[in-house]
Amino acid sequence: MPVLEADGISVRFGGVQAVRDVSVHVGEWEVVGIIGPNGAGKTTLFNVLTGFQRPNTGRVRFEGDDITGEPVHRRAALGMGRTFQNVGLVKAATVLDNLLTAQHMAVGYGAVAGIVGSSLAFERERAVRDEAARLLELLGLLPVADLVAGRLPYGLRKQVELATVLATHPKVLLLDEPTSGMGPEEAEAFGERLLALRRELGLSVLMIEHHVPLVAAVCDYVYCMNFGELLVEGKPDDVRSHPEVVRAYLGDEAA
Amino acid sequence: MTAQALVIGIITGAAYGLVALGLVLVYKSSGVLNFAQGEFGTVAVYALWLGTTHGIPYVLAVLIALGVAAVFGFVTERVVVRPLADAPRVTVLVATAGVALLAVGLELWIGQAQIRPIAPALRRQDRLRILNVYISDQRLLIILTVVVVALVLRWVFTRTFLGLAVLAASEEPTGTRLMGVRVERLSSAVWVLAALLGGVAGVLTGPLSGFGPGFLTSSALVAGFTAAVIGGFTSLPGAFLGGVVVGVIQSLATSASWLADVPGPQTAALFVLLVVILLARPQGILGRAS
Amino acid sequence: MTPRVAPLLALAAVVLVLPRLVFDSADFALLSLAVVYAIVGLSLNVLIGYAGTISLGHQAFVGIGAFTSAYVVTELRQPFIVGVLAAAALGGAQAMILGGLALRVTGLYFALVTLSYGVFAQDTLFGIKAITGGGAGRAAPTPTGDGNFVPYYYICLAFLGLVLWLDWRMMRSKTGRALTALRQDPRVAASLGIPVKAYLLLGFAVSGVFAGIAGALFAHGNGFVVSNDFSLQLGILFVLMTVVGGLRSRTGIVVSAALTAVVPLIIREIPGLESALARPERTVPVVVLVAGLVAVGVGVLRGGRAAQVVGVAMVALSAAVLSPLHVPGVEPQLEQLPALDPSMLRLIVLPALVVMTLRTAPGGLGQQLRPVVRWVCGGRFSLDAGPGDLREVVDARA
Amino acid sequence: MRRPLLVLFALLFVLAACGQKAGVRDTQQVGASDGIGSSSETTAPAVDGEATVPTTAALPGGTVAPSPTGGGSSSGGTSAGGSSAGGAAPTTSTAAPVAGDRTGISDQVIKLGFHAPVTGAAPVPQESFRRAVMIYWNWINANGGVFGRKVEVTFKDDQFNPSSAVQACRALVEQDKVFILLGSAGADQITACAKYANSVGVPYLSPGVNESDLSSLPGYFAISETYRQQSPMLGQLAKKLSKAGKVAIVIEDTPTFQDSHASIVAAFRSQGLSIVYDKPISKDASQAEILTTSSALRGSGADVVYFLGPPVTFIPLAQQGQGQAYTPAYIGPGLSNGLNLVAQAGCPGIGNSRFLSPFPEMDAIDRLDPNYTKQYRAQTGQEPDDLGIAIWGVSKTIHQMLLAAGPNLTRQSFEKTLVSGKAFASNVYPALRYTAANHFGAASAHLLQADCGHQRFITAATFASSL
Repeated sequence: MPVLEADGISVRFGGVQAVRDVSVHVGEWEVVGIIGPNGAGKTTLFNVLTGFQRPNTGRVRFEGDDITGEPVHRRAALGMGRTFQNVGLVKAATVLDNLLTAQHMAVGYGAVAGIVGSSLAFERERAVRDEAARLLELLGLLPVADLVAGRLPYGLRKQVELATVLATHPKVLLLDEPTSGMGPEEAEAFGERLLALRRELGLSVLMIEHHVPLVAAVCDYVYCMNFGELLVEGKPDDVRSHPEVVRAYLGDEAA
Repeated sequence: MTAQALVIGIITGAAYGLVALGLVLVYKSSGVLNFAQGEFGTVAVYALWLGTTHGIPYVLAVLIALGVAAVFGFVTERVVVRPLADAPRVTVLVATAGVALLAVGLELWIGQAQIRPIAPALRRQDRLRILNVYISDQRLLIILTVVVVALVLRWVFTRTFLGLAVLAASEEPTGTRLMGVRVERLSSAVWVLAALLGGVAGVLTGPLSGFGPGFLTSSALVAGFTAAVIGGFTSLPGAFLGGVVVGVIQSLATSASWLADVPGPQTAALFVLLVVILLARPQGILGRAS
Repeated sequence: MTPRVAPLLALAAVVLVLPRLVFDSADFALLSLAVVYAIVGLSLNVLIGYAGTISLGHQAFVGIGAFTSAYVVTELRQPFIVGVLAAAALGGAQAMILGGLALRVTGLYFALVTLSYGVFAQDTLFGIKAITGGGAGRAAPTPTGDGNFVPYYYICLAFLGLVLWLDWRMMRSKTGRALTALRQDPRVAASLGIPVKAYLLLGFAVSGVFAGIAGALFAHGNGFVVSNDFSLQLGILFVLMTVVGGLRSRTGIVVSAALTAVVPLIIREIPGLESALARPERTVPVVVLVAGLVAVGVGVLRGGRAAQVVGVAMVALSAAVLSPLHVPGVEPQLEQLPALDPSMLRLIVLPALVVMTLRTAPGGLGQQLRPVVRWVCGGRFSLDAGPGDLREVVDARA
Repeated sequence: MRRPLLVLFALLFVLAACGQKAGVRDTQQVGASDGIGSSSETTAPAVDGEATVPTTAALPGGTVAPSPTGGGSSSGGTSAGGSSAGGAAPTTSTAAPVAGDRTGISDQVIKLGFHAPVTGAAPVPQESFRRAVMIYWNWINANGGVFGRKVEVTFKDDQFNPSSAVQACRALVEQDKVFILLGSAGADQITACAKYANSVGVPYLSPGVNESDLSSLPGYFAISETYRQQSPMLGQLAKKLSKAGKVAIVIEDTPTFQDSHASIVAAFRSQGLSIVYDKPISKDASQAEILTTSSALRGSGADVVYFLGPPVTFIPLAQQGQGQAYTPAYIGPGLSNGLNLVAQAGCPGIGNSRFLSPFPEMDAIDRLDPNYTKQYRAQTGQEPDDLGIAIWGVSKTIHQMLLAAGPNLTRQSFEKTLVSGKAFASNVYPALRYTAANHFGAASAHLLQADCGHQRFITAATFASSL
């Protein structure tokens, strides 16, 4: 059964057709890539999947359940974790606080209990802190735990963002250009970490990515979009060598 | 009765339009909600009052009053608005609210809390009679002023280099600067102009019911903002029309018998109007969706 | 970090014991008001500082609490504490209704809605005769006995303590983190699983509850409430004192709000200030004198020759103008009555401070006090004790 | 950049906490012979023992009223610091012996508390108030006072706001320990303060306004006719003035005026007049409301309009009416103190208006009490005005009462004297005669009429009880 599935998605902004009749699906344990030139509608599709954008037509299903009308936070609760193109962090908060924020769903006490300070809340807060420390250690981020997230260098911020998303205990990760701003070596390292995470946490992954070698290395399946439509889909190598794709997008790089 | 309320609404709403024009001018050119707009006017009336009670001829006193308002606007821009050019717009809003409060404090201090009468520029009361409502010369002057100012400003913003430069500066300050336009000067000019408009509103409406500390803020700021919202917040003729709409609705609310048991029906009408418009058409009745 | 005990004890002494030693029992009415203002500031801070939503109609929040409690106590004959609870509940409820609007109307437009709401509350809501007594107002007996403000001050302090504790707990729990996240980036917050709208409403509710408590305490401290107590001017004053205190700084806000409230007391305690303020022709030279002294001071510190010269000139000039006023016997008898209520000085001092704050010290008073607070809490004393995020004064979503 | 701010804040903080220095209070003390009152420059020490009684009260900075025992230091709650001789009266307190409550009374001084709006929505003119407030008592004090005691008046601004009024009165009672409280203008403020005064057992006197809320207060005494008491006379006046027999009622929208409204409706009905317009007007009426009201009044055809509300509403209403070619006769139970200012601001719109008033206008005062203008000119060097008459009249009435109560003054003996059936005549305010059951002892009023040719009001009738 596919974890995440979108069927016949179309989105119009005024007179502009941003996405037209696109269907994607992400199976369990799969790493799926979406490629395509800028303005191809990839991020709009992402927004539909995560709930920021309502599609004009089409359905989105998560583990078989229709979630097309569900708000963003409900999808997060179901197990969809998302990163942002321009780094989605609470910039003024420390790295540790970001990780605590990310465990919002897991804290296990009500908002009012937290405000009046019930003993359960105190106890759970300690547990949440421990979990944050564990995650930071896992990702090697303990040294920056008390620094303000917005002031970290770009690459570190990306890593912290990944840590926060993992803290929400997702079943599927939606990554919007996770390696933008990284060099080839960093990107390669990122790919390895991604595969390792899949192994350890049993994640499925859907990612928008420009870095073709990375896509080729980690993805099990690739969609290519252009002008809001699905151009080609298939195994990375097939897509990569498809003449339409070469013409539309990869032409220069493939040559 | 309803037809009469319409006439009364139009002639009282013109004053709101005058305040709204100043608000729109500032918003259009800098994206700031100027809470000090009313006090630009009140300060001018105080200057007019000080002038006339010291024996200065009326016309000269009016000119001095407008000068005082202009200086107030200039100082506000220099001391408060310009240093906050890069701050969030809500920050600037808070700062202008501070300026308004400061002005009220100074007015209290200099003129005490008294509500004072002041002579109108034109004295004839019964010039026109429409639907059994007499319209005084002073009110005709207000209507004329607001229409002329709205049209002139619209012309400036659509047809003249200055107006286009102001708009460009609000959208793309850096680019405009690169084109050789002095953005800071434009900002000063806009605030001085807005303060002058406020001053005109003050000296024209002050004589209608007397004035006290903060009178234009308490009597017209909320109505002016509502008028501006109705006009879409960027349309200058829209500000005038918005003022008229607000005036008419207020006067209808006053005379409506089913509202007789509601305390402060005019304020209630204003609040409901604002909320309904913002919920239904956030861009205003006359504004275009961005 | 373990807090330092001695300074905390000193603080407790200043707040609890010192007023008994230096102030008349009647002055405790004003001191109670200072505590009430502090609660109002904290309430406004929840909206502006934490949730990032401007409110210019906060006087209405406070007013609703005030009238609710007055009504519950005088008409329904319930004890004071029931009045406060009812005020807190209704304050929270009306805030949530307004919060519902904030979900639909954002940024500057919401600022206009709150502005209009405040005026609407004053004219219409507080004009409902059956509940508020119309323009004539409603009595709100002081629970500690009429005019007996000393114990009432301590009751107010207890409520301030409660509000401070709730605020502190909120910011240390998931609610605080959710509010911070949704203020900075609602999209990020939502994708971390935070129901943004619900938490925004919760923020409004908490702010409303605090404001309701403040309103009830205001009413019963005043002995009487009337719609004119809650004017637009007061709403702006509330915003300014909160900004001067420094958003997201409990200490700063409490100090700034309290100072705002006790301005009349401060004026009274500075010899000569009150009568000097009575008339502009006497005050202007005083202001020039002070400004001149400051200019000289700054000139000396910074080595600015021009500032020193100008400062000396200002001092000399104002001294020359002022000196005849000091000759006994010149004062005509008519001058007996100072012209104005000294509380109007709030309207001049606070805006001036707010402009200074916005321009040069966006962290407000809270930032100035931070080194001290840090030290008291057990940290090292350092003038550079840096705040994490003080770039924006009001980063409401606009 | 931040450091100066820190210093400033720290300074403010320290100043707030640094205790009570000798200085001026926020009370606005008007010492009996303390010529400089609260001006800051006064540092003259309080003189113990005998002080010569000044021949005129306007000796600035000269003699200082005798200091009561214990004055000067800031013990307890009453001292006003060194400069203000009038501030301290710790000799007597509420814990006085059985003889009665002697708060505010010492061997040298009787302290009166007075509240009036000098700021707020409808304030009395400040300068003129400032000049007038002590004229009568300065004169009395200079001539030996009341049984050897000087009368001091402590004044507080009530900001035309009931809530501030209660605070002002509370401060007068608790901080300044006054003997009795006096109100002047503003029905809501008077009602609120009277209720407070009653709750702490302090006698309260004011020109009578509304009756319903005040009649149940045992310590309240009206020194003029109430609005209800004036209604029958206004009914007769309307009958006389109205040609068409159509009258209108415009009353400010506050519950305080409910009994006034009921009584004027009854009075008009009993005169056979038809009430063609009867709608309240908001406290802060907007332009639209004023225009709508004046237009509706004109439409109703009423040629007499009963108006009860503040001058800020009345003046634009009358002016707007004139602009709408509508000039009915406005009548009413008096606008607040000082009608001449109304005339200056409202003419010619108010040209056809007549109001009842507890005190006469300038044209009649010399006939009724020649001392007023004489004293006003002598003490202030300015031309007298009608606000001064109002204050003079109140003071004179209180003086009669104090004389009647005798030298062994307590709050109890004062109230007892008031209800003993004696008449108190000032010849400025109406003569008063109270009983235990009736604290509304006035039976007449002056009728004032606008004279727009001279922008003033004139006295059409003095002490009329019917027209």
